[in-house]
Amino acid sequence: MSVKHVLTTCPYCGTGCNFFLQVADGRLVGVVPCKTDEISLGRLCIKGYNAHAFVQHPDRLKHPMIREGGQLRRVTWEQAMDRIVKEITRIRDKYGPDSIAVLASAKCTNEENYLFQKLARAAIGTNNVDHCARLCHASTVSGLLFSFGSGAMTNTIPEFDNAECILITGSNTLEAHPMIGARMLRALDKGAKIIVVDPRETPLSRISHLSLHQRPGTDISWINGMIKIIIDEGLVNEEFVKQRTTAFDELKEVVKDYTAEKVQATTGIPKEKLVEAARLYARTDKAMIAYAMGITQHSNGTNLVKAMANLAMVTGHIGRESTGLNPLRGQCNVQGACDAGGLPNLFPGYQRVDDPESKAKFEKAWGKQLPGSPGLTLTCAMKEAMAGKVKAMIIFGENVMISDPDLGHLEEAIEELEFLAVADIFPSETVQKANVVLPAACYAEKEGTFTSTDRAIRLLRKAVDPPGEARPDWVIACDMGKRLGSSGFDFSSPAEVMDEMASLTPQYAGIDFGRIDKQVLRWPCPTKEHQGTKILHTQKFTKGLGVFAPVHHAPPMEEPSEDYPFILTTGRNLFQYHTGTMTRRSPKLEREAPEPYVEINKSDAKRLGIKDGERVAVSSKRGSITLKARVTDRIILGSIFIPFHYAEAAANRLTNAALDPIAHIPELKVCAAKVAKA
Amino acid sequence: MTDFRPTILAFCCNWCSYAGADLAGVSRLQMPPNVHVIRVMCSASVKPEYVLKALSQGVDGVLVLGCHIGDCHYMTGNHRTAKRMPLVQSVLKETGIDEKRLKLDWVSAAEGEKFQKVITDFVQDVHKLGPNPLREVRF
Amino acid sequence: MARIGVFVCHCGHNIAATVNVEEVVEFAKTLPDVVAAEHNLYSCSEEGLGSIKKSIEKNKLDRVVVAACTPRTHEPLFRKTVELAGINKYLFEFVNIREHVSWIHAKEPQSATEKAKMLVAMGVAKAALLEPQKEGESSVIPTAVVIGGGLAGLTAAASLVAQNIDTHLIEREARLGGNLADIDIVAPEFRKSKELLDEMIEELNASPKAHLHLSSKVTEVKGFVGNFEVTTDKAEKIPAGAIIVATGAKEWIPKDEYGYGTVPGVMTQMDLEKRLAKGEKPKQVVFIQCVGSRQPGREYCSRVCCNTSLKNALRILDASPDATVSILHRDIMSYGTASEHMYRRASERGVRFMRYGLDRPAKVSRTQRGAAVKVFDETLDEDIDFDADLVVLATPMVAQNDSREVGKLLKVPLDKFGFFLEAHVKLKPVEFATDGVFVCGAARWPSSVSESMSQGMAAAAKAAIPIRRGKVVIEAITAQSDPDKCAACGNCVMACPYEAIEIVESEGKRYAKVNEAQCKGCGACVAACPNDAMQQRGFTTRQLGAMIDALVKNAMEET
Amino acid sequence: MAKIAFDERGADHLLLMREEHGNVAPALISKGEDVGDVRLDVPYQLITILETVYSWVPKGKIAVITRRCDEKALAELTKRGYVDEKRMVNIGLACSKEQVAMCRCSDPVPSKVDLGEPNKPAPIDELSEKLARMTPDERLQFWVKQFRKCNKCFACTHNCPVCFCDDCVLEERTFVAEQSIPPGLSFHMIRSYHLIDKCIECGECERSCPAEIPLLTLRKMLARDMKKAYGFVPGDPKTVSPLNTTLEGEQMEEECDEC
Repeated sequence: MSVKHVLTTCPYCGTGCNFFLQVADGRLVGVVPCKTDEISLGRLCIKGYNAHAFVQHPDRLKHPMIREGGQLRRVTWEQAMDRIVKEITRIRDKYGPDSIAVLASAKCTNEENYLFQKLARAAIGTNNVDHCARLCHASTVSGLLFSFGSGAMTNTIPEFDNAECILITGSNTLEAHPMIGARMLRALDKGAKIIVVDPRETPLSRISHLSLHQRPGTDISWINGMIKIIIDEGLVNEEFVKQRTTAFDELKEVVKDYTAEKVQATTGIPKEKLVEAARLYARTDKAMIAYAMGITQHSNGTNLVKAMANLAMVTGHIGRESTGLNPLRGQCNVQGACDAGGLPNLFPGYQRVDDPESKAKFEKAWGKQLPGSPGLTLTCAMKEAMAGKVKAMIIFGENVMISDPDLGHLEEAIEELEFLAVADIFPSETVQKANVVLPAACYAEKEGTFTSTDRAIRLLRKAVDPPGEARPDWVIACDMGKRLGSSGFDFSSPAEVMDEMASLTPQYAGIDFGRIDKQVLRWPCPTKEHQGTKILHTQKFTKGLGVFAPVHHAPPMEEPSEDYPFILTTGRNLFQYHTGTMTRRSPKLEREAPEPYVEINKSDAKRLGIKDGERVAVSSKRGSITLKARVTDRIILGSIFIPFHYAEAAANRLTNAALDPIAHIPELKVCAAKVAKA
Repeated sequence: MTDFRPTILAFCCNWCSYAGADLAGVSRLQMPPNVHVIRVMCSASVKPEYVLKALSQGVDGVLVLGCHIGDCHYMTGNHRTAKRMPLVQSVLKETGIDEKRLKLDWVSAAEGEKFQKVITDFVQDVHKLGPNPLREVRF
Repeated sequence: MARIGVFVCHCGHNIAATVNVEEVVEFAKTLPDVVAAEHNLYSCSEEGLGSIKKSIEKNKLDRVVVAACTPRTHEPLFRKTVELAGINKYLFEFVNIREHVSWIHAKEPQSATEKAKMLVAMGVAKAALLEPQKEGESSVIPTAVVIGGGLAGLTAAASLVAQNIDTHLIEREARLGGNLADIDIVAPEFRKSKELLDEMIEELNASPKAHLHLSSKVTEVKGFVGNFEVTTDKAEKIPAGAIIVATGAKEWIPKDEYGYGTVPGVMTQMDLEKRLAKGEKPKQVVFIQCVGSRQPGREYCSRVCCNTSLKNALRILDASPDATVSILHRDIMSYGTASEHMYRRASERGVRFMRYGLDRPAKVSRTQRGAAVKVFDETLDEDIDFDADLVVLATPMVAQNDSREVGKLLKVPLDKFGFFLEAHVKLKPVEFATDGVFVCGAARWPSSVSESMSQGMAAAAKAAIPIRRGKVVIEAITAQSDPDKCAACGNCVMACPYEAIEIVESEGKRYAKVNEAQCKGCGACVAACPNDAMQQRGFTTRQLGAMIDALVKNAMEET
Repeated sequence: MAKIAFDERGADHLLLMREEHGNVAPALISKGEDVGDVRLDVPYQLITILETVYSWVPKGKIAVITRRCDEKALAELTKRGYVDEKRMVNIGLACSKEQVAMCRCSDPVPSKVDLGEPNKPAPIDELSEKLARMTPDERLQFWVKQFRKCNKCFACTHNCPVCFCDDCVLEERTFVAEQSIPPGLSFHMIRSYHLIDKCIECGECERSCPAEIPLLTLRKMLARDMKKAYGFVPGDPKTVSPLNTTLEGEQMEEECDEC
C-alpha cells in the first residue's frame, strides 16, 4: 500500500494554481486543493479538480510509431530517433537549416522549451522556432515591448483582491481563468466596481457594475474614445504622463476625432455608458485592466495592445499595487515558453537574435555558430510550408490541426511537408499527420517549471510514471540534440537545465529548483538573494519612459457582407480546454460540455426560424461546419460565437488567417460567416 | 396581477389521487384549468428534485397528491412522501421561495370532491402568492 | 430521433364539445419528433384503432401518443393495438384530456384547449424517451403451503388438494381442527362439528398430494411469489409457489372480571361448550355479552359471540325446557337470516334479553347456592338481580400471541389488534400487497364457521392461480439501478417496502441490486436515491424531467 | 502524536497534516515512518481525503486527526457502510478559537481531546439570524446575488465528507437544467436537500468555494429546520435519518447484513 499527496502545478489555464495529486499504488485517484497555496487559496475550478482524469486514459500514446504505407506502426525509440535524425539531416543538407521548423509548446515546461529552442538554434541551426503564443499573446509581447519594454502582467494575481476598479475586456475571466475570476469576485464583494467590455454577456459581465457590448473588431475605437473623454474631462494623470512617458501629444492628436457619438456609431456602445466607464476607470485610485484574446487575436492586435497601454498610462494606472495592465495568458506555460526563447526572433529572456551582443553571448555559452536573423513565426512557417520552402517540422505537444486558423489550408500545408515528427501525449489530429510519433510524458509524470501568467515560476513534481515507453519531452529533446551531433545536451535533470537557462536569462538569474521548492518567486529575479518582483514598472518602465502609440481604429480584414452577414467570434468555455485533447478525455468535463454549439442571438435566430438546440450549418469563405444552435440573448445581434475546442465542428475551419503585420497573430476573433438550418 | 394565470404541476399517484382525479372528471366537478397532472405509481416516487427543478424553472406551484396514510397501495410509500416534502419546503423557505408553492395532500380514489377542493384552493393560494419570482430572475 | 404519432380523440362530444381538438392536433404537429398528428371521433372504436394502425405503417411511427380518456381504463386496449402494429406496447403514452380537461373545464373551452396542448406536449416529451420493455417472467413451484390447521386452513388445503396441487399443511398443535375441535355443535345448522372436521381430515389423509406437518412451527420464510421457501422448527425446508395464512385466533380469557376464577360457575363460552358436550343440564344460566370487547383498547365487535350465546341458549333449553336463560347484551349482532332466525326462536322460547350499557356493567357475586348477577337494565331503567348456577362470559376472539412474528416472517401487515390486514377489502380480498401470500379465517378477523370455510376456499382459489399458470408475469415498471452511478448508500434498501433491493459487491464495487421479481414498481427507491442511479421503467427521471421541461417551455415561455 | 496513534491505540496508519515544500500537506503515513512537522492550524478535510484513499489501504487500523465534526462525518460514513469503525482510530483535535469562530461552530469539542485546548462554542451564526429576519423576497435576492457567482466547480460536493456519490446528481441535465454557468438555483436547492440529513457543519463547502458563497450558513439554517421537524441531528452512528423511516419512525426493513 502506498498513498501519496504530491504537490504540483495545474496543467490548464496559466493561473498557476498548485494542488495535490492523490496517488495510490501508482494510480492517480484524485485532486486535493492546497490550502496554503497563495494563488489558489485552497480552491480550484472544475478543470483543476479533474486534472488527474486524463492522465491515465487508455488513449495515451505509449510507444514510438513510424508511418509506413499510411499506417502508423509501433517501433523502438532507437528506430524512431534514427528516422528523425536521418530525415532532419537529409533535409538540412539538401535545403538548408531554415527549411526546418521546430514548434515548442506552451504545455511543456520552461526547461523543455529552453531545450527546444536550443535544439533548433544550436543543433539544427535555424531560428525557426515558435509556439502557440503566436496565436494568443504574440501581440501582447510585441505591443507591450513597444510601450513598456516588457510583455507580461504588470501585477500579481492576488492583487486583484484589493483593486477598486477592474476593467475587463476580451476576457471571459470566470470561464477561461476561473481562479483569477474568483479574485475579481472577492474585489466585487469588497465593493470594487467592475467594468466588462465584451460582445458577449459573460458570467462576470452579468454581475458587473457596467457591462458594455462592442461590435467585434472595433476595440481601438472605444479605447481611444475613453482616452478622449479622460482628456476632455481633465482626468489625465498629468504628473505621471510628464515624468514617466513620452509622445503624449501624438496620442492627443490621434484620439481627438473619437467623439463618444462616433464611437457609438462604430462600436454600438451607448455614449453615456462609455463616459461612465471612462470616468469610473480614470477616477478610481486602484484600477486594474485585465484583457485576453479578445484584444490580441486581431489583425491589428499589436495596435490594440498599445491602445490598452495608452489608456493605462494616461491615467497613471500602472506600476502600483493593485493598479496596472494585465494580459491574462491562457496556457499553463505560455508565459514561460516565451521567457525560455520559444520565439523566432528572441533568445531566452527576450534577447534579440539579431542583436550581436546577445548572439555572441549564446554562441559562447553553447559553443556553436548561431543564425543571426529572426526565423519564421508559426503562422508564416505554415505559409512557407505551403509554398514549399519549409520541408520538415518537429512539433512538441501542439495540436495545430485544431488550434490554428483556416484549417483547410493548414491541412494542405502540413501535407506538403516532406517530414513531420510529433511528440504528444494523445493521438491528436496533428499526430494523425505525422511520419514519426513520439509518446511524451504529461505534467504529472515529470519534473520542471511552469511560469504562470503573473510571472510566478512554479514547480511540477512527478506523481506517477509515464505510460508504456513514454518519455518526458526534455529527455526526448536532449536525445535528439545529441543524435544530431550537438554538444550541450547532456543534462541529467530539469534542475540542471534551469541552472543553464538561469545563467543566460537575466530575469531568471536568481531562480533555481531549491528556492522555488519552498517559495513563490516571480521574475524579474536577478540574483539568488532577490525575492522576486511582484509589480513591474514601479519606478520606471523596463525600457525607461513609457511610449504612447498613436493608433487608429482599423476595420477587421473581413467584414460582414450580404453572403456572410454575421460576425463570427471564437473562444473557450469553462469545461473544455483548447483542442480538448485532455479535457475531452476527462469524463466529468466532457459530460458538462459534450458537443460543439454556436451561440446566436434570439432575434437573429427567430428571423432565420432557428429553434434552440436545432442543428445549423455555419460557413465562412473558408469552410463550413454543422453544429447545435444555442439560442440566447447573451450575445449581441449580428454576432455569433463558437468555442474552438471541438474537432467534430472545428471553428478554425472558418476563421481567417489574416495576420497582424508585426506580431503575425491571426485574426481569430473576427470573421464573416453565415448561418443556415442544417 | 389579475391576469396572472398560474402554471401548476401536480404529481398524482396511480392508485388513489389519480383515480380521485378521474372520479372528479366523471362527476363533472368543475375546477380551474391551471393544474397539469403527471401520473406516477406512488407519491413516494416523486423525487424532491422534480419539485425543486420545476420551481427553479419558474413553475408557480407544485402539488404532490397521494393515498391517505394507511391506504397506500405500497403500504408505507406515502409515509416517505409525508416525511420528505416538509423538508423540501424548508429548502424553499430558506432560499426565499414561499414554501406554500409546494403542497402535499391526500386524496383517495373515492374523493372526487376532495380533489376538486384541493385543486381549487391551491390555485387560489398560488394566485394570491403571485407569479414565481424566479420567472424574472436571470442567472 | 423518435418518430411519434399523436392521436387526439373527440370522444364524441365528451372532449370535442369543450376542447378544440383540431387546434390541439395542429399544435401537436409542431412538437419535436412528432411526424404525424390526427384526430378520431372515437380513438377506441374499431375505426379509431384501425386509423392508428394505418398511420403507424404509413408514417413508420415508433412511438404513439393518444390524447383521450384515462389510462386506468383504456391503456390496455391501446397498448394491445400498437403491439399488433409491431410497436412494443411500452412505447405508448396516454394523455388524459377527458377526465382531466374537458369534463372539468366545461365552461372554459379556450383554457381547456390550452391545457390539453400542454398535456399533449408533456406526453410527447415523455414518449420521445420511452424505451421498449420486456415483461419479466418467473417460474412457479407447483406447491402450496397452508399455515394453520384450523377450519379455514383445512378447507383451503382440502380445496387445493382437490385441485391436485401438492399442499403442505403446517399445524403447531399435535391435532388438527383448531378452535372448532373444541366446539361440539356448530350454529346455525346445529350440526356436529366432528362430522365436518373428520370429513376433511380423512380427505387429506387419503390424498398423496396432502402433506401434514403436525406439531410444527414456521421459523423462516424466504423468497417471493412462485419461489418461496418455508422452514419449520423441525428443520424441514418446504419450497412453495404460494402461501396461505390460516393461523386463526383464540378466545380471550378474562382476568377476574365478573368473578371469573373466583366465583364458582363463572366461565367462558369454550368452558360451556365442553360442559354441554359432557351432557350437563344447567337450570339457571346468565350469558353476559361483550365481555372484553367493544370497549376502549379492544373496540371491535367479535361478531361470533352473539350467535354462539344464542346457539347455546337454545341447546340448554332443548336439554331442559324449564331452564331460565338470560342474555345480558349491549346489542345482539345475529346477522344473516339463519342467525336472525335463531334470535327469534330464542326469544319465543323465553330467553330473557336485557340491555346494559358499557358504563354500568353487570356485577357477579358469589352466593351459597352459586352466583348472583346484578345488572342495570337500560330499558326498565332499574337494577335487576339474577341467581345463576352458570354465568357465561361471551368474550371476543383475539389474535394469536405470535401473529406479529408470523407477519414479520411473511412481510405482511397486521392491524392494531394483531389481525392480518388484507390488501383491499373489496379489490383484493384475502390477498396481501405481497403477491403469492393469502389470508383466510379468523387470522384475518373473527369469523364464523361458514365465513372461515368460504374464505379458505377463496384463498385456495387465488393461491392456485400462479401455481396453475406455472409462471408469474412482472409488469415492466420495475426499478433498475445503474451500478456505475450507485454509491451503495442504502437509502433505496431502506425505502423499499418489499425487501426487493440489496447491496451487492462485484469487482470490488458495491452497488444496489433490484430483484425485479420482488419489485412492485412503486418507485420509492427512485426518490430515495441521492443520485440518479435508481430508475423506474416507464417513469425514468429523464422522462419525467422532460415532461416538466415541456410544461415550462410551452406554458411559460409562450406567455 | 505517533505515540498516541501507533503505540497507545495500535493504529497501523496515520492520516495527518504536515509541513511540505513550504506548504501544509495532507499525508498518510504508516507505522514506523517519520511523522514530520505536524501542523494542526490548517483545516484540511481529512475525512474527505480518507474516503478516497480508504479502499487503497486494504488492512490495518487507520488513525485520523478528528475534529468534532470529523467524528460526526465518520459516523455518517460508517452508518452507510463506507468505513468500518473497527478500523478507525480517532485522535481528537479540539478546534482553536479562530477555527470555532470561522465555522460559527456550536459543537467544537471532540468526544476525547488528544490535541488542542477545548474552546467554547461560538455564538449563533449572525448571517442566518439576519436572513431569518428578511422577507422571503429579500432572502431570495440575497441568495440569487450569491449564487450568480457560482462557477460550477463542484468544490462544495468534491470536498464534502458526507457527499459520497462519485457521480453526482447535480451533473445531470435532468435536474440542473441551466445550460451554462452559473448553474442557477436548482443546483443549490437540490444540494441543500441532499445534505439536510447528513451535513455535519464542517464548513468545508464554504471554505473551498472560490466565490465565497456563505454555504455553511445555508447548511445551518436547514439543520435547524430538520431538527425542528424531526428532532434529528446528523452525526450519531445509531440514529437513522427520518427520511428512511415511516411516520411512526419505524425502519422499513432491518438493516440487511450487507449494508
